[in-house]
Amino acid sequence: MYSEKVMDHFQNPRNAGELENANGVGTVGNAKCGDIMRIYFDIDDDQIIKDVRFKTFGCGAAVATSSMATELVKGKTIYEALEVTNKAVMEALDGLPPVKVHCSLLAEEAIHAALWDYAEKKGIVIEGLEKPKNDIHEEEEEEEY
Amino acid sequence: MYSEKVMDHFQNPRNAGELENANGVGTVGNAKCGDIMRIYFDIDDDQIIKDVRFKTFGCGAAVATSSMATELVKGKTIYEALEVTNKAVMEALDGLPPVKVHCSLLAEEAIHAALWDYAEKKGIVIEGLEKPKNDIHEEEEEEEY
Amino acid sequence: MKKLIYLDNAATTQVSKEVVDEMLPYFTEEYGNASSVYEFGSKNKGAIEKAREVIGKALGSKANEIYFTAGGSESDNWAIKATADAYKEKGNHIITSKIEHHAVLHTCEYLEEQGFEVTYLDVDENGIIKLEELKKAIRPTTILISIMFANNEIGTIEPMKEIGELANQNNILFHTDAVQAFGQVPINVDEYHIDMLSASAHKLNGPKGIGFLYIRTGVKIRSYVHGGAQERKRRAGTENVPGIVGMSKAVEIAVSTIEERAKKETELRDYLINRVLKEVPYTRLNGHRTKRLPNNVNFSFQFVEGESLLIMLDMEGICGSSGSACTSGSLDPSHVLLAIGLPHEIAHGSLRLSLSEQTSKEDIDFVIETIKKIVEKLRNMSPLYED
Amino acid sequence: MKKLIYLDNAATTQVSKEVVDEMLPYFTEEYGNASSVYEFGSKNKGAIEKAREVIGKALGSKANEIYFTAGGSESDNWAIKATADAYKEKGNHIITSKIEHHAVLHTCEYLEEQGFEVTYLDVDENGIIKLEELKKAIRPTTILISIMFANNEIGTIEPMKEIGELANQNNILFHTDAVQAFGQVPINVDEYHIDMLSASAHKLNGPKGIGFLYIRTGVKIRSYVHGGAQERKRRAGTENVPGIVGMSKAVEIAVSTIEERAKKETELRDYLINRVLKEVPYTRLNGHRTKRLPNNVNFSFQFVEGESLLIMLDMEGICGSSGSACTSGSLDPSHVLLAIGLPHEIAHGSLRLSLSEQTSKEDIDFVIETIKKIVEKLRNMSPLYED
Ligand SMILES: Cc1ncc(COP(=O)(O)O)c(C=O)c1O
Ligand SMILES: Cc1ncc(COP(=O)(O)O)c(C=O)c1O
Ligand code: FES
Ligand code: FES
Repeated sequence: MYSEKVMDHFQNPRNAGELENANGVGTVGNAKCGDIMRIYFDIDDDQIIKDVRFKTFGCGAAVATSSMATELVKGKTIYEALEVTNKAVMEALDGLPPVKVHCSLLAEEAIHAALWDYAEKKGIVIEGLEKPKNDIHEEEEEEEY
Repeated sequence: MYSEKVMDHFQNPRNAGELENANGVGTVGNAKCGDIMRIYFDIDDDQIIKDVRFKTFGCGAAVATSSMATELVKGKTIYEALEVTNKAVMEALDGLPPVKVHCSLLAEEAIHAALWDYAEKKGIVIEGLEKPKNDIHEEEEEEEY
Repeated sequence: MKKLIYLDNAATTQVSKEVVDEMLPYFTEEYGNASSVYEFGSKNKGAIEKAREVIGKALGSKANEIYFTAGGSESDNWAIKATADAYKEKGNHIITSKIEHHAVLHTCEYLEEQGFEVTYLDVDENGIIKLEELKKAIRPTTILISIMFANNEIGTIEPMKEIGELANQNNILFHTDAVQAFGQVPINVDEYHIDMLSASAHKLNGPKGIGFLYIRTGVKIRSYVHGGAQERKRRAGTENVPGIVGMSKAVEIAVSTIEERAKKETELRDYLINRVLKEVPYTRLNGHRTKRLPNNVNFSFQFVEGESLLIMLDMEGICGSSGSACTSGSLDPSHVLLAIGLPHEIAHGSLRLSLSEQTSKEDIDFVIETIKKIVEKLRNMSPLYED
Repeated sequence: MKKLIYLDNAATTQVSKEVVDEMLPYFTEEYGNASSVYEFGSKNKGAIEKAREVIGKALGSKANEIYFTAGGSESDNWAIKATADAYKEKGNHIITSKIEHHAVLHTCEYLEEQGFEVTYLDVDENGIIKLEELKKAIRPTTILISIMFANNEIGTIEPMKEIGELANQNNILFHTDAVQAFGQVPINVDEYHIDMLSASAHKLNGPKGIGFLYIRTGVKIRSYVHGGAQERKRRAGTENVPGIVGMSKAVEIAVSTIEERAKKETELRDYLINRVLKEVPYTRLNGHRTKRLPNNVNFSFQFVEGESLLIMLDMEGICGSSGSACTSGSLDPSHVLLAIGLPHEIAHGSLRLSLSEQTSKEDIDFVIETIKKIVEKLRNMSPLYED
């Protein structure tokens, strides 16, 4: 059901693990599916994401989007990272099955949460960044029969 | 679904046809299945059934029971003929499927009807013979779901 | 052994070898659960989706409007009961015809018990429903019109286009039991404004126990078999993958050969009809002379009873049926033949012969000669027939 | 290619070769209509009746108490909805459990909408229903108790005898969904006072799309699929003869091998359970330790998510499932695991491995080693797991 790219990132996740010296950490979860994602950023003084790690308790798509999302933000400025949407992550993975779209939202939100944490710690405001929700739960349309 | 004997009597019906010189003719029908049976008797002065014929518009079982019934009464006295029940006919045919039991009743009643006709024509009374019904319709139990 | 001349293809058909070949791997090799995560189930999932596409294409519908069922009866039950349930707020009136298959009729009778009102439309002497009556029957509370595409006993093809347009204009759902028609005559659900369509694989050289219901997107029908999330949550049950694959292949073959088959069968059909009507007196053709399925022939031989006729034909190796397949064994004369106005005793002497692609002219010649002999023999034994 | 280790036999099984061989002639040779008059249909009719006898014998029931359906889901829907309909004068209350298959649960929910009242019994931490609660739940209006014989996810076998006796004493019909148990554990319908029993062929190396409902003589259940007069007028639809014949053969084999299979599978099952519990920390066995199906194993690995686990196992050629087959693809954690008291995130990390006769010790050893590796890998990636 998953694309080859998804399977690749799932099997060989990039940037999995923790960052000891992280200065931005964000954790988000989806209460409905019970999955949780945490992202660690090491952001330098030029506001460039020098290093990134993730930990994910979640489905194949969650792991793959975590992996891809970290790849996409690595080496970027925090403002560029802000632009990395779940759509971008999905596209980079050659798509996800419809029931798995919400998993990619976790990745987007985890990035935001980590950036928020960084901003708080630094006492700065990142333009365009809203306080991330703790629980990502996109309303899915479920037909009832 | 039919026994070999039934099939034999169906394929090679004994005594099928009409009797020109019949002195007892009986016709009965079953309104539900729409089938009709007619029996012709040539009964001699000793009240012995010298000859017998039948005509049947009906299913395989109806044809076979007609044939077997005529065989069973041929050469018998009218009182012996009166004893030929549908059970006897069925047994002689090695049985009938449950839905086909009513067909054998047609044969029994056709015999009775022909005897009644004979008795009327002769102005006699045959002890134990009741006026046959025109429409043989045994109530079958039909389960409803 | 006698040659078998199988002329009961309206009841069920031989599964074609290509179909069996397609099915086989799915029994012993590709048996994994189609709704699973593992790779080993994905070939099954793919096969199911391909089948949906093949069938959708055959009907001019989208693939995801095809829902697999266990056959025509389930499809009919589902379409009618679950629509009634879903639309009961809108109304409680259903229109159908007197000549529907029992899968429709008994379902409607069941709904009557549950408080629904059902109009059973009359048909003319050829078995065609009366459009004027249909028009008059429509009420503000009518939620469903269910009229079969072609009748299983007498082969008459109903005016689908007109019915569909009427339904459409009045905003009423239109279901058709196309169990007999699908694969025999071209069907386009949009052309006929069909909202739901029932079909069964074993009528077109596919396996028994598998069928489908086409449900137009937007129709709010409920589930009928509740349970697992298969068929987009609309029909529960582990997918019958071999059955689905077999049906798909059967549909593929049927669609690609539909014209030549129809041509061949129509010719033979008409040859059989013409000769029997000419050569056997007191004989009547049931059903419309031309608006009929290419493979359907239905005669009534006066003074002759159906079962006897069938058994005698069987003794010559000819398989036919009297009344519909499922009611043989029942004593009642066919409701279809009564609906077209036949008296009981004539309805009783009916014979349905349904041809297949395999039927040859030699077969038909033999059938005609045999019918002539048997009908004469039975008539000579019949108290109704005085020559 | 990697060796395939198929451990999803609770979802569906490989059709055995003997079963396919029995079925084959009925596709292309003996295809005549079983409900017909002609001789050519009679072999089919005979095959169907023989199947009914084989299955009746397996259950200690009469042959004519077996009714063929399209599978377990239909059987469950039929048993519950049509009993409710037939006995609604007597009462409107149904008792079932929280761990039933969705074919039972969603059907009960449907009936709730229609005005019936349903009690969903709790189960203990092993998934066994609480008999005291059952006793208390019984009302004068209770018409049906439907409790599964064995659970499809965690394999727990319910106290059938006690439930049956309670039902019997209180004059309440007892239906059991034995889709998982039939063919795996001996069942006698009289011993357990079972009035209705659902089963599905594809769970015991038979074909998909065929099953049966046992209905005790005297039970006034109505039809569910209305239509033709098949199955003594109780279930319409052209008989799926190949399916029926295949199921019959599968049952025959299952019954004759039931003991040795149970012995072999139980041993392997326990070996798998014991080693994994010992060698993988933070692991829990779901379901009763001994009152469980011989082939069912269900673990929860804390800090690990089920789908990821499944995919990684799949990459090693191991087919398992997480939650029930039909709900994979759904996001909700299994209702069964929640009912036995697991918190959401642990329910999420569950793995069901269901063995077959073919499973070898080597397979299991490989599975254990693979699980150890994968669970560690996933835990290292998990934000919930801090070593
Ligand atoms: C306990 C139980 N009941 C019912 C079913 C449904 O059976 P089927 O998928 O054959 O309809 C299953 C399996 O899916 C099951 O495990
Ligand atoms: C017109 C029609 N509808 C429904 C059915 C029922 O189909 P099935 O027997 O496959 O359930 C049949 C055939 O039996 C039919 O001819
Ligand atoms: S299902 Fe929850 S993250 Fe994918
Ligand atoms: S069915 Fe009427 S006589 Fe046999």
